[in-house]
Amino acid sequence: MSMKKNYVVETIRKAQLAQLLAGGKRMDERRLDQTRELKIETGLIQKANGSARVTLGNTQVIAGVKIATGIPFPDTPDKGILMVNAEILPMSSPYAEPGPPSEGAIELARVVDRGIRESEMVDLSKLSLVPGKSVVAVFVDCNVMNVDGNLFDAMSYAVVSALRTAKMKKYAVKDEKAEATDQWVPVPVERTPVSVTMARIGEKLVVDPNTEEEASMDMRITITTDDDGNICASQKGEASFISPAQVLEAADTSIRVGREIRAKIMEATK
Amino acid sequence: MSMKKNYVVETIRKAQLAQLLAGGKRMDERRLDQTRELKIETGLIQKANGSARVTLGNTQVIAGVKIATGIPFPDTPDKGILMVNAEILPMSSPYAEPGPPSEGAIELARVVDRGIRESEMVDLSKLSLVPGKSVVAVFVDCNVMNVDGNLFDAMSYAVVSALRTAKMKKYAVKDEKAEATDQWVPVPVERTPVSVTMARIGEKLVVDPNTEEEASMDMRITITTDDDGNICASQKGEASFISPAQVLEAADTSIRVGREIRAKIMEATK
Amino acid sequence: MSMKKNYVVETIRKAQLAQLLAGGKRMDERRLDQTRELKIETGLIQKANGSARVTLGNTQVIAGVKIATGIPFPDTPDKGILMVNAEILPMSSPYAEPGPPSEGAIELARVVDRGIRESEMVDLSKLSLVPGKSVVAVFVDCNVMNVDGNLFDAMSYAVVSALRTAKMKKYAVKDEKAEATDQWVPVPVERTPVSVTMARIGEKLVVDPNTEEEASMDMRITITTDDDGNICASQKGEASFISPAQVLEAADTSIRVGREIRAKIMEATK
Amino acid sequence: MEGAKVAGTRKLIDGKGTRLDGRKWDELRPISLQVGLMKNADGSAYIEWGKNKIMAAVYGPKEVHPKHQVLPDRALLRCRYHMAPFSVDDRKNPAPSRREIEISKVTREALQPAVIVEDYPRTAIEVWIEVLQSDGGSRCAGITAASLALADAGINMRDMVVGCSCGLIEDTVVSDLDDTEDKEGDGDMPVAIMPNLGQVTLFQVDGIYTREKFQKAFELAIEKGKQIYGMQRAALNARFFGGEGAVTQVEEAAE
Amino acid sequence: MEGAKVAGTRKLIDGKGTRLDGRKWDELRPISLQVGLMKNADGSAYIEWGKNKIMAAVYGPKEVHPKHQVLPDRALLRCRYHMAPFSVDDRKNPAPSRREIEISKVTREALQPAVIVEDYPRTAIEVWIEVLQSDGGSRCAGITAASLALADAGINMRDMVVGCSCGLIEDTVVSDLDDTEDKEGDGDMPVAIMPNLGQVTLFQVDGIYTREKFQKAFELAIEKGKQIYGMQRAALNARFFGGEGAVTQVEEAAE
Amino acid sequence: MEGAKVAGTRKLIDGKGTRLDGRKWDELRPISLQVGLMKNADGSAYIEWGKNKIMAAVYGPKEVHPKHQVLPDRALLRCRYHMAPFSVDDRKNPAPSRREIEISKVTREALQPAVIVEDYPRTAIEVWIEVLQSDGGSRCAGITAASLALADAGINMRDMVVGCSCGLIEDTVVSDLDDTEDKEGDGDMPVAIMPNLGQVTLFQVDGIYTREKFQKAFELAIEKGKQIYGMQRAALNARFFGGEGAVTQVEEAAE
Repeated sequence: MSMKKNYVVETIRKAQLAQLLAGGKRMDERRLDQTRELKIETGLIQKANGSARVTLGNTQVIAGVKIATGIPFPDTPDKGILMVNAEILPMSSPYAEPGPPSEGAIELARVVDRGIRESEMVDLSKLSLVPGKSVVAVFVDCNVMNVDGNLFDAMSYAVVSALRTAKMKKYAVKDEKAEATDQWVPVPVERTPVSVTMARIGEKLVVDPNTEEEASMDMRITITTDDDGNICASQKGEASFISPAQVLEAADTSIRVGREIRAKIMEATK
Repeated sequence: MSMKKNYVVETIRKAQLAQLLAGGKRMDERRLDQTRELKIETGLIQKANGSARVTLGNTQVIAGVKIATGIPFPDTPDKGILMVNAEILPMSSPYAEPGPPSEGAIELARVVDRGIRESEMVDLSKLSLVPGKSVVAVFVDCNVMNVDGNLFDAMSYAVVSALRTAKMKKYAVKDEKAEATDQWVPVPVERTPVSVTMARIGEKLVVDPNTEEEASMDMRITITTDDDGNICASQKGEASFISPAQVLEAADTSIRVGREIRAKIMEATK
Repeated sequence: MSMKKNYVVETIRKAQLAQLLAGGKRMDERRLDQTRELKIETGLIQKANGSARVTLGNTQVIAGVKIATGIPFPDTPDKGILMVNAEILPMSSPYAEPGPPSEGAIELARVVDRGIRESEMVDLSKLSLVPGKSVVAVFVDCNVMNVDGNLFDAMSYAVVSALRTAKMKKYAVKDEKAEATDQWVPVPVERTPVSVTMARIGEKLVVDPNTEEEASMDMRITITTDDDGNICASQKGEASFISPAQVLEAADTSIRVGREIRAKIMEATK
Repeated sequence: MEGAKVAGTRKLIDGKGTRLDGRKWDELRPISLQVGLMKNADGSAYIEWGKNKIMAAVYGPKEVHPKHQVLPDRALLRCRYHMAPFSVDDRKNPAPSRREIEISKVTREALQPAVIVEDYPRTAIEVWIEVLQSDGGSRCAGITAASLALADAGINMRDMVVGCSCGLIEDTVVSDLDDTEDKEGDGDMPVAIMPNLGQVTLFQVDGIYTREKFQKAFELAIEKGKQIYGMQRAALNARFFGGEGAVTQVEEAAE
Repeated sequence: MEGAKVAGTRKLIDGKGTRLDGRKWDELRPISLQVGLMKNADGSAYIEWGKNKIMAAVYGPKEVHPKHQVLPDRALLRCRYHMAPFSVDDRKNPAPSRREIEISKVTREALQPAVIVEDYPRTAIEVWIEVLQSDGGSRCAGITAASLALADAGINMRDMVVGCSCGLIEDTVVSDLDDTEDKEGDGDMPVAIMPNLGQVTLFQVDGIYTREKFQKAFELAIEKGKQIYGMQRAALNARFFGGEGAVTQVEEAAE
Repeated sequence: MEGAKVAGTRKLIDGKGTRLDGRKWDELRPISLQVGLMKNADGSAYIEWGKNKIMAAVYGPKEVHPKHQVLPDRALLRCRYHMAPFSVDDRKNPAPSRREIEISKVTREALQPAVIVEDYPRTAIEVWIEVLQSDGGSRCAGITAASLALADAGINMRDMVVGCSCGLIEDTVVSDLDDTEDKEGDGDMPVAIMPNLGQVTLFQVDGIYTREKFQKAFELAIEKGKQIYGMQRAALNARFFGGEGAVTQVEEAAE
């Protein structure tokens, strides 16, 4: 039989892990607020308008951007459409299964979407073509290729990197009809939101948890910040609580770590 | 563990129930053709065009009307659209489950819909805006909140009461385009159909069966009558038979009981 | 309990069957390249534009053609639409079940569709009405009524026969709008593709396998040929291999047997 | 059934009580029945009734899957009424509609009273009804055929079940509505009966009936059902005593 | 939540800090709570909060189906947040949306820390939240009601859970956003707390907050939650000590 | 594959037998193979073939869920061929299409003859093929990568499986059609072989072939398959003997 990572053993290690953390140490020697190695490759999918493969430790996500024209939502007739979807591929982990998106995959996609949307990363008003009738629709689909914890951040960085490097046709509007020209322009990206996810194990928050740490965590919190250090989205997860003080600590960590990550994303997508 | 109503005991009581009924008595002291207390509250959902909460004994149903413009069906280009749907909420009973509508919920919605539709309660020809292109579409959605037997009648009374009190925007048609004006008008209600459901336990028909009686019934029959005592819809249910004589008896009962119920509905929705 | 065909016994017979075949004989006395009796009845569904019931041995399939106007696919703006679907009815076999189409039913429909499409049986360019806007859409739905092996060929013959005898309204185009006239014309059929399916049992290929033979086969190959003996579609099935020489042998058999079957289809649909 | 009535500009019935297709008010459309056509099914019957063309087939008693649906004291009766995509004027989506789900339920409840399910505890009996071409009254035709298919499968039965729909056109009570009469008429009342036991197993009504016409239509449906029962019997006789492999084609005698 | 913000031409808050509905920046909308209305459920609570009208009901502890979901050492907590089709301005499709699926998940995770699930191994506890009419803050209102329903069902709990959303309108921190403020405002921060344990169990943010305003909104949400907890307690007291069958209607005292 | 052919106004192949991308009639597009990139999977391989970019990964042998699918005498081979929404020109709906379901089936049937499933009774072996970018011949590329991934997972195999599609453009037999040639050309014939056993495990045809051209295309596909097999072997060698963690990039030698 194949050798799978033994999650039972990991669960037994929980106490050990918490003890280590109390002393400020992690199994893989990282500092508590240290992320794993981040690798960003863009442009690998030529058929997409933009794409990025993000490798965060052993977690790998590929995001692809597809752009088309669409009809605006009735309540925002003069704004373009942005949609973020996620599929956790069955190849990504021994526990993933094919089929319609699980509750977890839906939360993942929505939390990443919220970070992008709420930071006003893409200026949707610049994607309006014919108010009430025609807008540019931007679809960002993500394939989770390999799971080793912290899908939220890996996917968020992939989406941000794909959008930052995406090109779309310039549209010409004539007689209330939008037609694609031959000219390529960038997607109107205004901000670079960065999501930072922390797990609580025992009493401590650790940044960018891997699978082993996630197996031992009680609580997860993701906070997205923008270029000015503003907080623009957050999501607490898992069936446990967090103290008010720890929420504020997490906010400060997310601003500090977010700044470092943003620099890496900017560098990789300039 | 929580204390649930014991349906096994109810099944054992079946003989006892039949014996009581042979003597003209019911467990809850009602006459065979007596309905439970009926309470109708309207207007509780301000965001709906009309709404009603019907409490029939311990059975409770909330109906909400939503009105929008739509495209007519190809075979009735000059008639509006009326749709009745039902969801038996998982909170309504220990046996209800979330998910797509069961066979029973589909039958429930369709039988209630049939009574409304066949009685010509709503004059659908008055809901035509631009023939073949645009009509008023009336959606009536029902939430079954608590189940204690006879969902058919409780839901039917809720739908009728919600429609009788529903208001819709008046539409102005200009250049083949329908636009809502600021004026509110009632839905064109012409008739007040009333559904009466009977259960056969042993040899007897009882009106408005509760859950305990439904657990003992062999056969269920619902007959809907209109303001003039005409019969406009019926449905026999359950895997048993009914004698021709009993069908006619049920028809007479439904006319008689329907008249009383109609008076209550008219009173509550005037 | 009902008496079902015993598939276990059939599996045990596999060696016996292979031995018989090695001597050039089949259980039902057919030659290796001999099809079962083929019966084609057309026109049985008057509400369809065309229909055919094909009985091949004890396998029975009914195909019905429905024709309507539709919107062309974006990549073929000046071509009509042809769709072939299959439902293996639960009544057709003790092993069939109601529900969405299985993997096998999808393969069946797609392989039959491919034979019709690739042979260019129907000239889709003649089904264009208003380029890019309106075309004739031809739906062929198949009901598998009884399963006794070789659904591929029975269904293919049913679809071909139904299309060869189908009539459609002639459309008049005025101001870029297509309207049906009162005149009936045939569907523009140009070719008569014939599918021939073979099963490998032991070392031998047998044409038109029945259920018993399919239970013993390792590999299935379907080859469709056109009026000129060209090969226009093929599909190998089952989790086994085929030698290159046997592929070529199957091709020659499909041309030879296809010619005989085509004559029967032409006769039945003239 | 549902779908608002089309206000017909034409008359469906003339002053002499003659209908569009030439029938009198209480006449049936032509009916033919054949038993035992399907090879794999344990029992089957094919009915043509007006333009209806319907195949019914029965499997069972057989093992119940999934197991948790087993009934310890009787057979589980399953029933599917399904329309082929090509059976109606506009192509029907193959997925079961809400209408088909409801008809499957009332059909099962119409057949079960006649099946001695207690004789087959812990088994399933499956009834598959496929409407190849649809006309008015397809549920009644399906029930009539399914009852024959159950008998053909050798399932123990208390009685046959036979259905006929009566109704109103232009306020006249008529028997056996066809598609046009169903759509443009004023009411439809499908009724199924067990003819020897004199009991009703399917009863549905739509339309607007005075109490008097309600009774007249109902009693007419029962009378017509008994008449069709004669054809059912003949079809079964032909199947079992008409020689090996014989099938039966019973045309209704002119009234 | 999602759906881009509508650029409101109107002012949501005036120079004196008065909001469109007349509230001050830190005022709550009217809230009323009733416990124990539903007959079949093991526990229930109904909340009206602004225009929100939400029923929560609890079943359990009960047997787990399907069996493979059984947890050997604790109860399985199930939670569904669902909106009635008529609860919003445009009719909502009855099938659960992605938004409802996410809210069901975070609601379950907000309630579970308060439920002593270890006391009920191998059972299921089901929480059904039905939004009959929706206004801003419906998830917090649902959690507040569900916590009461759990208590009404007699489930062992460490603490109550109470939710309140605060946020930003025109860069001012405000409490308890209504629908208009949620859609046209600048940020929404739903928070649920266990008031006695002083812990946060639901925390979501959208909008753009400086670090300072983030903290101010967050602390306001906690303060408001504690205030609503007083009403929860009163509602439970009324249910259990207010006489047989009594229900409670607690209006918030004017601030 | 399906979808009517587009009548190309351009020539796909010129008088000298040169194709739009400069290849000769029997030339392959560039292919590169890498084995063992995925961390969690038991085996994996990545292929770039023309513009195709495909990842294949294998899990197993592992326990079978649900239990009733267990095969007592051999492994259950599962296979999914799936296209990423961004892999094609117009965004693809993530739900599996009928085309993907069929390709998953024929891919499984193409791989299974090479897997010694009898060595792993009562287990499941899962093959996941994800098309990140799609070009002509993606099913053959997927099979070629999946066979490497099975070998990388250490699954016992009788032989490798390698696929190549040949076909017709403007009535000329050509090898390895790209997207444009597939859509605008006259026929496509995907073939997979077990190169050492000399057997065909995938065989599909569309187009219109004379008997002679049919044979020519088929034999060309086999010949090209054998050529690609050389690259498979080199990739495996690099994986297992090329030093720890090494991966391989094998470019086809110019012909």
